[in-house]
Amino acid sequence: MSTTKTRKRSFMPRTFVSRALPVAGAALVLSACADDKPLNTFEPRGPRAQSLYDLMFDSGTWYVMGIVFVLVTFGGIFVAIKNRVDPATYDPEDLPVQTHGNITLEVAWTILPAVVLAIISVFVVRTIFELEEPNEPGELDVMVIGQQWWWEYRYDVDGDGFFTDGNGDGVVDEADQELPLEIALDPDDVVTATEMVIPAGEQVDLILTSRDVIHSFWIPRLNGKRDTVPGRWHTWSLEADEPGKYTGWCTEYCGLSHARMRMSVIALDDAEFDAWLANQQQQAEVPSDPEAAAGREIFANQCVSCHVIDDGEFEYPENFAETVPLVSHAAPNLTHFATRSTYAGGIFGSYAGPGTDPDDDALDASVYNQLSELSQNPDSPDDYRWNTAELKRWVANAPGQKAMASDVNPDTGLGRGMLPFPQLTDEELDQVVAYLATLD
Amino acid sequence: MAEQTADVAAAHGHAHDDDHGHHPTERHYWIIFAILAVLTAVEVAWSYLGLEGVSLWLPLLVMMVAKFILVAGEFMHLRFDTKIINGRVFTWAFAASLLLAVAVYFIVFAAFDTVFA
Amino acid sequence: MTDIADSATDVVDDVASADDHAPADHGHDDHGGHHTSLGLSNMKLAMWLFLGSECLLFGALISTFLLSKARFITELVAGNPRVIESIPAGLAEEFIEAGTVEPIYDIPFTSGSSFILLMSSLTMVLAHKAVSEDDDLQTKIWLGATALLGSTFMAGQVYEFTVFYREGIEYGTSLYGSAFYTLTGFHGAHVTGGILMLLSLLVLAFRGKLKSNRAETVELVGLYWHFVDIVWVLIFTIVYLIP
Amino acid sequence: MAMMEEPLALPSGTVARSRPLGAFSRPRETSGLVTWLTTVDHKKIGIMYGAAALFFLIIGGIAALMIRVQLAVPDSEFLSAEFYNQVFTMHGTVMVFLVVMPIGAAFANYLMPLQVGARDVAFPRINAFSFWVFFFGGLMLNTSWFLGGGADGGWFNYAPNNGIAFSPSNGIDFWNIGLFIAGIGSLTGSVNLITTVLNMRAPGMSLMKTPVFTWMTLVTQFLLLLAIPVLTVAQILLASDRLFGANFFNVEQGADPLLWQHLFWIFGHPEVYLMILPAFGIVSEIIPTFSRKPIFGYPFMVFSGIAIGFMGWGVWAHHMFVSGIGPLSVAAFTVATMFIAVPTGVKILNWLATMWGGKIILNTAMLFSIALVIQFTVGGLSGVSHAMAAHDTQQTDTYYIVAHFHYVLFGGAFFGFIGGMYFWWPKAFGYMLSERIGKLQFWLMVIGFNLTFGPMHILGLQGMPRRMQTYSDAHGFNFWNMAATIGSFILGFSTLMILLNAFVSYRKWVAADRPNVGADPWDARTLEWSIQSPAPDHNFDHDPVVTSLDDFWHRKYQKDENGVLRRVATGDELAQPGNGEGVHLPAPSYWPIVLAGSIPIIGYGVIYSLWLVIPGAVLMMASIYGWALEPADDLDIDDHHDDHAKELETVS
Repeated sequence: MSTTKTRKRSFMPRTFVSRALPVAGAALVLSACADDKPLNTFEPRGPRAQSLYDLMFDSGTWYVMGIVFVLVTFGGIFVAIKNRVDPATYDPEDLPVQTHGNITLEVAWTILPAVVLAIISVFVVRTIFELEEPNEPGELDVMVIGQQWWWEYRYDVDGDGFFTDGNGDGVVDEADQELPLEIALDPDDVVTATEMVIPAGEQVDLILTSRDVIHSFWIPRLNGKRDTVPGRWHTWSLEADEPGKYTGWCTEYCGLSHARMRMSVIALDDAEFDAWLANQQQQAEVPSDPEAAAGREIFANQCVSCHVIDDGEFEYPENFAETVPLVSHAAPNLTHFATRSTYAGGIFGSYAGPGTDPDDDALDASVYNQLSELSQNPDSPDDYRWNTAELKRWVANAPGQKAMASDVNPDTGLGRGMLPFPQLTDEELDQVVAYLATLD
Repeated sequence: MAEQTADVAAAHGHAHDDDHGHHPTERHYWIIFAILAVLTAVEVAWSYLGLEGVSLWLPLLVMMVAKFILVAGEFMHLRFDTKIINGRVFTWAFAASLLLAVAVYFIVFAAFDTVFA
Repeated sequence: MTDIADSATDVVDDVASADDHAPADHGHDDHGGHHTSLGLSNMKLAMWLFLGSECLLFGALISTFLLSKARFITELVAGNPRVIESIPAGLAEEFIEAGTVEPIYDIPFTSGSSFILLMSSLTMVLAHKAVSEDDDLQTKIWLGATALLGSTFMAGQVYEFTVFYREGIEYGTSLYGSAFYTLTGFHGAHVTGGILMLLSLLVLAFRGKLKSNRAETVELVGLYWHFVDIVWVLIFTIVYLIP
Repeated sequence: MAMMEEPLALPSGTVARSRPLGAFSRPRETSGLVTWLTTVDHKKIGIMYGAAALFFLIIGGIAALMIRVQLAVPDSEFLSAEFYNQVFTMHGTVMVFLVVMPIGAAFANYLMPLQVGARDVAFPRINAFSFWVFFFGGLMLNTSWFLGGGADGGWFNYAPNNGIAFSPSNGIDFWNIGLFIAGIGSLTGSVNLITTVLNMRAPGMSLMKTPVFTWMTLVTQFLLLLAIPVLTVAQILLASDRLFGANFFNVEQGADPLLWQHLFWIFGHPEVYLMILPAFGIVSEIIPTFSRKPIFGYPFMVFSGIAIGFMGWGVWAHHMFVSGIGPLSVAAFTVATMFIAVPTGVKILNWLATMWGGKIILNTAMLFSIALVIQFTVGGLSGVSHAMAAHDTQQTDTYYIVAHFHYVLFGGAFFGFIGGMYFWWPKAFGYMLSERIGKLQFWLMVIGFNLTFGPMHILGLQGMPRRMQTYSDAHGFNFWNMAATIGSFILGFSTLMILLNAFVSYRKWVAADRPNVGADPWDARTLEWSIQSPAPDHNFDHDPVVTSLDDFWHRKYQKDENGVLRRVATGDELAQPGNGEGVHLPAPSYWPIVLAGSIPIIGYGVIYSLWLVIPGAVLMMASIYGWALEPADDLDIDDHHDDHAKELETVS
């Protein structure tokens, strides 16, 4: 009856299926475990990421998934091959047993998965609530503010919870969420961008929000992601077991340069972190070197309508008045620019040298605080140097280096990226970059 | 085959009556309307009593639902919806959607913490 | 936007009510009447399905309104300067004090227009009854009355909008304004669509074309009309009466 | 049964006299373009849905290949960030709304009325309108390519990134209005098809005797009916914000951007199921046919489909596990989402059980169906890992998600659709597709598909976020991205082989001067095989009378005195001859396409100039009245069916 025109038995490459699948499976496991992937989710380096990793194993989910996959795949292929008939010679009256169903069996395979899933969901729900547990009093809180297309971090160093607990009741609650983003911080607090420096071995709580659109903060090896939503304040946390660099990426699509909104967390040991923090709390110094001083003049003329450098001397536009000394506004705060290893939303390295690729995690955390010194030391064995040429290109024409919508929105006063500065001469660019190099 | 056909015809022959024919009288409609009018008046009066919280909105919601059911049941004839084998089709089609809408949007409110906050 | 939604409604309604030559819909058989699997009219079934769909539509609009209102008031009470700037100076204090937006509603006026719309449901059902009894005069009277009451309601809406507008509640100035006008405007668009259908029926009636064989068309328009009325029952209570 | 015994007014092939209508008389053409533009025949409309979907598939497919070329190597500059964002947004939008959904609609339109033994859908003109309004909405959406660039907000267009401040071009307006218009078509279509399933089944065909595909169509259309309005509201809010200065997503006015996410995903999750369920229905027809067994556990198949449709409404927030909706909501939605795996698992096991102990004919349609079962399982399993909210914080918005939904929508739904095309092609077009090309296509597609999307699981777990215009060498994503790109070209080519096969097979068929294939080339089970191929215009010469599930098959095979199943007749012997004498069919009409055409005019007006709304609205109102007043064309029909015509005379 069948008019199927196949003469030969259909080609069923058992070899392909039976070989390729295990190979693919092995490749998946191997490559997921490979350690040259800085964003690898299978390589937890902190307790939160570890608990997410463990969840899938402890609850048995990966195993259940694996078993079901193998059963359905090979079961399906096996049944298809075993029961196949040759359509050319098949007699339509040669019918198999006409089974209409089997209630017991069907009820069983309705209930069994339900039970398995119920067990799994116990593990999941437990982990969900575990992830929400706040850190101990006295540990660090950092506010993370997403903005097209870079991250700002505000450290509540004095622990008064200024931006987290406006009404001082010791709890982050809805009333605190009404605080405007532009509020100035306490003098002891620190604001920085792109790279978040944290103490290793300590749970750092994050308060996430956004100035414009929804972003998502994700450091895969430390924790999962959470969205930063404008008008909402979300909590999340990070903890790194060991000092090191942990890269991340904005993972909620946020417009034009979403692919270039990257960030990293630098975990330092306690002493290094304290040193870093103490340095960040200082004001920037007004440079004495003539080239850098000239650069500062240019900066004062061209850059302060967006960038903040807190050296106690700059005069800012009026709408900045309430936010100076510390907070960044339309653009990153550059007070300690030269202490950061990356800029421009974490896509360029401020320094060249071992492990300074912004997307790589190879940077040795122990040199992090010395990057500026090492770069200025011609005898530095590690050969770190200030990335002058790239920085000049960036200052001269940022939109040429990174897609941006640089026009300033007249309503919000926010640009969505840095303007090009074609009016700056090569010499002036050198001066600006020399000035930036002094901001350590 | 003929036998089968007959069976099927019998099976199919159910519920040929549409809902025409047992519509209520004109007077009935006026009575329903009077009830609706009274309910509306009570609603408005209730909102002027200066009550707050549950004692304000619960009775108002109850009266709202009562009006809803009266209009749908009497004016839209759901009360006279033809009953066929598995139930009243129009009522189900409408009530299911309505309940779905209520449930879904209630969950949205819950997710926004505006109900339970 | 409302034009399109309105037209979508029209399409579904007008078109459904006229499209009676689906092949299975001709009752040319021994028994007469419609013969379908469920023994129900296709068009009535379709109309009820459409109304079910509308439940989700208005549910979303009402939810949006309530959420927007809640957020708007929270921001007001919290003293968010941007939100306060967005409403007229005189009203802002009033809002903050009351913690609500209720003061701008004119409840007696809206109660009146709600009553009018409710009444139009009565006249609608009487029109249907009249047409199924081939009572031409009453058909015309009740259809006309329904259209008239609907139009009166719409006139009231327009009046209310202008009052609000003059008080400074504009579409674009605040979250509350956007939500309020969108919800009530959408309902108004549905009413307008219904009025157009009623007028079309009225034309048919005056041309002597609205006999009992078309009672179902009238009933379909009636179902739509009652549904729009029901939505107003919800809006009146939820939006106006419960602050 | 009387429902099929229609007024026997028109000898088939003869065209009725049409009454002059002022604007249009009913079209009289019997061939050529106009018959397609004005048809109200559900089969032609189904084919047009399919053709339109393939047209949009090419657009979406080119976008897909552009994405893959861009990502083949790190730091690629093939596409600019701006254009890349448009390309991936439009790829997702076009594939979801203009390819997968309409292919589902194509099968539903073509097959469902045949499967329930109806002569057409309940409202044929509305059916035509649904198609045209979908098609024009889709075209309008795609005109954005030439009018300032496509939408660039991602296919779910999260607020406030979809606002005018962050996406100043008109791309998102086109996305918004175009999909709004297409949504009108989905909505009217769903009302129409639900009415058809519920109310126009053949005599004796109770709901529990309807084929699984028809059941899945019913569930799908209910999902559409109730989900589309939620999207519509979201689109209205967005359009109000973008075009009329409203504040629904204006954070500065206290708005909460999560409102968009809730509304979108309340629609979006049922949407996911309404894309996959038609394919489930298709393989539920193919697998029993080529296993030579009835479907295993028919009631479970039906109820699990209903359960999937129902549960699809309670899980939307699993798209928002990282949106910050609070641990309680997350936990609740986790548990709800987990249990959706139960009914889907039942389906998969029941398909396997159907094959178990069968006599399996491994032709192309069957191969695609088996591939669906396996590949959908992979997608379902990764879905379970997403449902685990805590772990999902590592997976969401990475390529692991991309892999997941392509395994569901391409490896699942689309494989099912291609299988369905091989299965029903002879019914629709009267000739067989080549099995040789078909099997080649199958294997190329399986290889291409798994090579494209399999590596994305790995990439995602390695931390590659989705919607990335580029990545860096240091991320270590190079190898698998290149593999996926190579796979995507194999996949792209193999997908187009369905067209190649249609063309080559047709040429060969014609060259060999073969007659139309018989009514029942596969020895199949459901009513559509009891009529000639291609299906005649009037479908059934007389009402099929149904006594059981798979009634047609039971008429072919009956037990002999020993209780052994014997074939008592072949399908071709039982098939209706298709002469259709005296069957009255609804006449074609210009109004559906005219009415549908008026709506995009309003759409452009809303975007560019409200003045343009006026001619659009006038045309629309005119079409509505023209439609309502259009006479039934057959003057021989007595009584009230004619009064449209009379009424028209008086009115005009």
